[in-house]
Amino acid sequence: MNSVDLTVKIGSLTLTNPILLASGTVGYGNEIAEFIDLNKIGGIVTKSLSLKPRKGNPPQRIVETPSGMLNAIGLQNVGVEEFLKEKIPFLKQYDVPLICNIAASSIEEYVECTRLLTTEDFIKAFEINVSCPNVKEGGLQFGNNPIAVGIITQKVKAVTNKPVIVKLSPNVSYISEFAKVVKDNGGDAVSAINTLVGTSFNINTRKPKIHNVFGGLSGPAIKPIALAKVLEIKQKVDIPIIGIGGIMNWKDVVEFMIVGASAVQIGTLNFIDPTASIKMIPEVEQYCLENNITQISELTGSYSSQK
Amino acid sequence: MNSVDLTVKIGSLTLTNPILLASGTVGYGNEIAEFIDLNKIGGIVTKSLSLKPRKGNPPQRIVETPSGMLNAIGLQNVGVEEFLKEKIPFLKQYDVPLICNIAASSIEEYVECTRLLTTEDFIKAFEINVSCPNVKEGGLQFGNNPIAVGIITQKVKAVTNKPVIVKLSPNVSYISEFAKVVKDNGGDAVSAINTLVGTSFNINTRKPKIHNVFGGLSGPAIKPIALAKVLEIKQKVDIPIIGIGGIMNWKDVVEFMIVGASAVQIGTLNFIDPTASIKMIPEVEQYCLENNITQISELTGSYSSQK
Amino acid sequence: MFIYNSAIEKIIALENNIFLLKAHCPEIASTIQPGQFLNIKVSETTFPLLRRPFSVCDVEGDSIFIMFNILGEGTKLLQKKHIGDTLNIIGPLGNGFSLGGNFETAVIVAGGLGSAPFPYFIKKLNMDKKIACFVGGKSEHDVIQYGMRNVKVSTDDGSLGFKGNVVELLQQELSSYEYSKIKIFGCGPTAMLRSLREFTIKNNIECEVSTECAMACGFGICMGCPTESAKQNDKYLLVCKDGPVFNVKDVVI
Amino acid sequence: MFIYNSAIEKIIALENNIFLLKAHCPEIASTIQPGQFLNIKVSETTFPLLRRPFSVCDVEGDSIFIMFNILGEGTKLLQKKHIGDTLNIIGPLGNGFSLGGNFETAVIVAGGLGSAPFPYFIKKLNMDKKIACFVGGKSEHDVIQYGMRNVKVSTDDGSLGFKGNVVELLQQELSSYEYSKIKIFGCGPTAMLRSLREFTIKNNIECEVSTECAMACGFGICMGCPTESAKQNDKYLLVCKDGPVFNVKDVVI
Ligand SMILES: Cc1cc2nc3c(=O)[nH]c(=O)nc-3n(C[C@H](O)[C@H](O)[C@H](O)COP(=O)(O)OP(=O)(O)OC[C@H]3O[C@@H](n4cnc5c(N)ncnc54)[C@H](O)[C@@H]3O)c2cc1C
Ligand SMILES: Cc1cc2nc3c(=O)[nH]c(=O)nc-3n(C[C@H](O)[C@H](O)[C@H](O)COP(=O)(O)OP(=O)(O)OC[C@H]3O[C@@H](n4cnc5c(N)ncnc54)[C@H](O)[C@@H]3O)c2cc1C
Ligand SMILES: Cc1cc2nc3c(=O)[nH]c(=O)nc-3n(C[C@H](O)[C@H](O)[C@H](O)COP(=O)(O)O)c2cc1C
Ligand SMILES: Cc1cc2nc3c(=O)[nH]c(=O)nc-3n(C[C@H](O)[C@H](O)[C@H](O)COP(=O)(O)O)c2cc1C
Ligand code: FES
Ligand code: FES
Repeated sequence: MNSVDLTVKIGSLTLTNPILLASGTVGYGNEIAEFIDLNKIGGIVTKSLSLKPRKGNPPQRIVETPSGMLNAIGLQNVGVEEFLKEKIPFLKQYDVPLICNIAASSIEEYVECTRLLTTEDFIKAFEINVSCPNVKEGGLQFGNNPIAVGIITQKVKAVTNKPVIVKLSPNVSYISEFAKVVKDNGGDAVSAINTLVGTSFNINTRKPKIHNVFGGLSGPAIKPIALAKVLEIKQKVDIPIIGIGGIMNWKDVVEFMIVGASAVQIGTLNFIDPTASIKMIPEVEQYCLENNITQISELTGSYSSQK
Repeated sequence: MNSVDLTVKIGSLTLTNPILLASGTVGYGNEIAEFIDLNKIGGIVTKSLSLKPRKGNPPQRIVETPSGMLNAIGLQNVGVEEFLKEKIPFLKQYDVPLICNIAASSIEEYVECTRLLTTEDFIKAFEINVSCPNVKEGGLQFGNNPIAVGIITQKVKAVTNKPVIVKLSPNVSYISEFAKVVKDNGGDAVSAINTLVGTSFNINTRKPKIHNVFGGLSGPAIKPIALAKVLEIKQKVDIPIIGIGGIMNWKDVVEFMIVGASAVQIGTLNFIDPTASIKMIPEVEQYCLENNITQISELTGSYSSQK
Repeated sequence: MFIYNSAIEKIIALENNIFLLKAHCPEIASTIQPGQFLNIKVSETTFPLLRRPFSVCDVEGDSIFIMFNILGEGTKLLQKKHIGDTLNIIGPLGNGFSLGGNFETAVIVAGGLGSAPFPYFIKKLNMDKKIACFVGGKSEHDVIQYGMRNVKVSTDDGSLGFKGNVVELLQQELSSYEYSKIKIFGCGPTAMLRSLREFTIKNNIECEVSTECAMACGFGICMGCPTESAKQNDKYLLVCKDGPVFNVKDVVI
Repeated sequence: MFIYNSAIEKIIALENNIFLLKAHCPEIASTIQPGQFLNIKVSETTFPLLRRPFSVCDVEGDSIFIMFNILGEGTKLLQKKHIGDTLNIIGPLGNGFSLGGNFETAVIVAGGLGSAPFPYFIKKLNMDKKIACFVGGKSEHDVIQYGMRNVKVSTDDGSLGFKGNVVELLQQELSSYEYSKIKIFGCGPTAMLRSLREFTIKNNIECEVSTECAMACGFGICMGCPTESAKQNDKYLLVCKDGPVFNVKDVVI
């Protein structure tokens, strides 16, 4: 029987397979490790880290919607220092690429976080979250401002040799404009997409169901939008894309790769079936076998324009 | 027993109740009239009309997604002339406010359509569709360009005394910016939202499932996003809003009104249950009774900011 | 057109993972014509969101039958239903097959699930007509003869009957008929309908086909189901309203 | 923690629209503790998308029981299941009630569906403990005494037992106990837990409560279920991992 080479490259980062666990949907790996063998997954992206610990938003933080969910966690995290001291040792037991996701409220904080984290060899790349819809500081929303995204990319790149992936917001007119800015400023890849801004109200109390009023929509409901954003980037900018949004099974993984993703991240699905990510790997491999794909990257952007 | 006054006003347009049928989801009224009494509905918005008939996109035009659907009809319509000659006579049998939705590929065409239609007394208002994601002419996408939206609003207003409602695209960074432009240029109201850009691919053929590649996402999947867009407009711009997106029942109608809608439109639901729109009217009335609301407009924007 | 909740009376498993579902819907049962279809909501939730179209397969008193196989989520849910569960059904929809006309023999050509509309068609066909059925499938397991009469079978792999596709079988067998005295009624995969169209137009044989297409509403309000017209180049026909049964000469397949 | 498809063995309708569901899950049954919970996928589709958390109500051999009422879409689907249908279940989750300790009497305080975790708690409580149950509801129909022992009842409308809320009843009845020899175990609506907390802290009575909160994952990865800590002001506790059972002194309710 033939075999398929599942390894993918995102800049200088090599992953044994294209299936990663998305930021904010696996904490720091401890709990999900009770369900799956972390050695087998393509990579883990940490919950967004900030320089200092963050308490996050008061409850209620989540609400279910048709085939989706809204969250406004508010970037609750232990901060860079405790992460390095308390959280990384657990992850070091595994042979799995660790990508640190960083969220910050100033350009300086992005740089400082990266500088502190890059010295840790176990961290293989950074994902810069410029797109969290649930935290706004001083009215700034970096993710909607191409100039800010450019500066952040450039300054973060300047303090690390590791690949820098910028996680883009879908809440913009043209996401490819942002992907272009990332590329032009030396970014190695983009992740698309973060959650879409949404809300939900209780009609009896007339209060928002989520304390933060607005939350981020994720899950299968957003998959068609996420695919369109990945395709838009693929058609306009030559940069590796990590596809994210509503992936529920191996078919969705393949669909994201066909429209342009080099790798994908599994988010909300981890809450519903924490074992699903691992199970997809042989299924994607089987698809490749059946379709005469020997190196999985052949799938990336392999859509047919013929009608 | 008390009764509730369900009439709402959108500029100079008075509707007997806030529940309208959305453009593109009831054709020109003929077929749905077999299921419901059109006299009872708050208003009907026609399929988008253009100056000349349009054939629309080749099949496949629709695809189902989790709790949603993508469409790329491509504005198939009979054109203004045939509409006036062949379609309006049927609608004139009913005592129902008719809103003509206009889609065009140039500013002049918007103006010309309005000029031709405004002489027909039975037409009570115009909804200007600047936001169809499925038709781009010469690369122009009016809905993403505030300047174009301003000019269209102003020029259409100049040729009609009837209320002009501009239907906004959700595929932009800040929808409230567009609502402001509409207001500043004399528009009477905005409709929010049109569909979100999405896509879907067949993983075996690697071809897009929809011939047009990109389609517009509608249905309950998008409701949280639509609510957030309505709330964003309500918080920033003082203009009547017609709420649209994923409404499936009377509770959704109330939710849209709470976040700021003066009226709502029912779209995709007409395909699933063509009788649903009518059934909601007494249910919304019952909610008002139970909540001591005597005039339904009290609901509009009545959300509580208290946490 | 009616819309209502209809109680499931029976779900019968035929061979080869084909199912017959019987539902109680008097208004539809008493008005529906062979070749017309129903648009069915298979769940009460938003998943799947859209209705699923099914041809009427048969009518018995106040009840209708549909025939289906498990293809995706919708039909999977349908098969798992229990007696007494309700389905929300809209129907009758579209235009059915012609039951009368100047022909002596109705020649039925069905590929795979394309057999679905014919049991009822055969039941309702004018008494003076003769019937010949040609039923094809990829292999033995895909040949559905339920409710058919005077059947000849083809399979692509030769596992049953004639080896080849059903239109090839038809061409071979049809030599024994006078072309002007027959009318062909076809339903099946697009490729089959396409070659059926070519063959019948070339030989000037009357032919009606039932076509399929992704649908949202099923009754003409979404414009989601266009099919190219053979007559008017500037306008599409709608499968749900102008079809699903067309004279082959009116459409491009 | 285990995750697997578990077959439904029984769905029992108790009075007042309360249901007991029995499912076969040996691994969970043999390890779960009273007060711990299960996170259950009630459909195989994306609607509803998220799992639904339920306390373990009882354990019998290889099977677990949950108790529920029909609240929304999820519990509606659950009630409609048939014997033999499977549910995907994750469990045991969270921390349960203390079964031992320096108390003589376990005083159970339950409001409405808050009765759910106690049948199993009562079964597993150390043999040397006495039990007193206080069960409240808005009216007669909301009082769930299933699996309870030595019960006193309250209703807000006085339709059954003491007229008033269950914490008022508790305060009245508790005078006959020595506070240092009892421990209170509470589960029910937030308002009830809040007044229970106030009362027990003021009177220095040991008390554990089971809390509820909207959840996505149920096992600590989404950070969706924070609850204010009474000790650390800069950090939330997670209901699913640090709870759902807390010592009242540790949380702000
Ligand atoms: C007029 C008409 C009559 C039909 N009669 C029958 C019948 O009698 N028996 C039968 O088994 N099937 C029939 N079909 C096809 C049937 O509607 C599809 O098999 C069914 O919708 C599949 O649903 P699913 O959820 O199981 O599959 P999925 O693949 O999960 O469906 C996904 C989507 O694709 C659409 N779709 C999938 N296959 C088709 C298809 N072949 N044609 C149109 N849309 C499709 C569905 O409507 C749905 O929106 C008919 C279709 C039409 C248009
Ligand atoms: C640890 C824990 C144990 C529980 N034990 C039981 C039990 O033994 N028996 C029982 O009947 N119920 C129990 N509940 C509550 C139960 O989870 C909800 O009643 C159920 O999720 C309602 O689902 P639904 O789809 O029917 O309602 P919907 O209102 O349609 O649910 C919509 C959403 O709100 C959430 N939700 C609704 N009510 C609650 C609530 N009270 N707490 C948390 N989330 C909620 C749901 O999870 C879902 O995401 C428990 C909850 C928790 C957190
Ligand atoms: C509960 C929750 C928390 C999240 N937290 C973060 C985060 O801290 N940083 C980040 O970049 N993305 C975060 N995300 C976004 C996800 O990483 C992902 O981009 C998004 O959920 C879409 O993917 P999905 O549909 O597969 O969930 C979060 C998502 C969820 C649902
Ligand atoms: C099949 C289909 C066709 C549509 N055609 C139009 C159109 O011609 N003009 C327009 O302004 N909006 C059109 N819309 C958008 C709807 O009017 C509505 O804004 C959108 O579907 C969101 O509402 P819903 O989720 O209730 O469907 C169309 C939507 C659908 C699903
Ligand atoms: S399916 Fe809607 S118009 Fe035909
Ligand atoms: S429910 Fe996910 S962390 Fe508690």
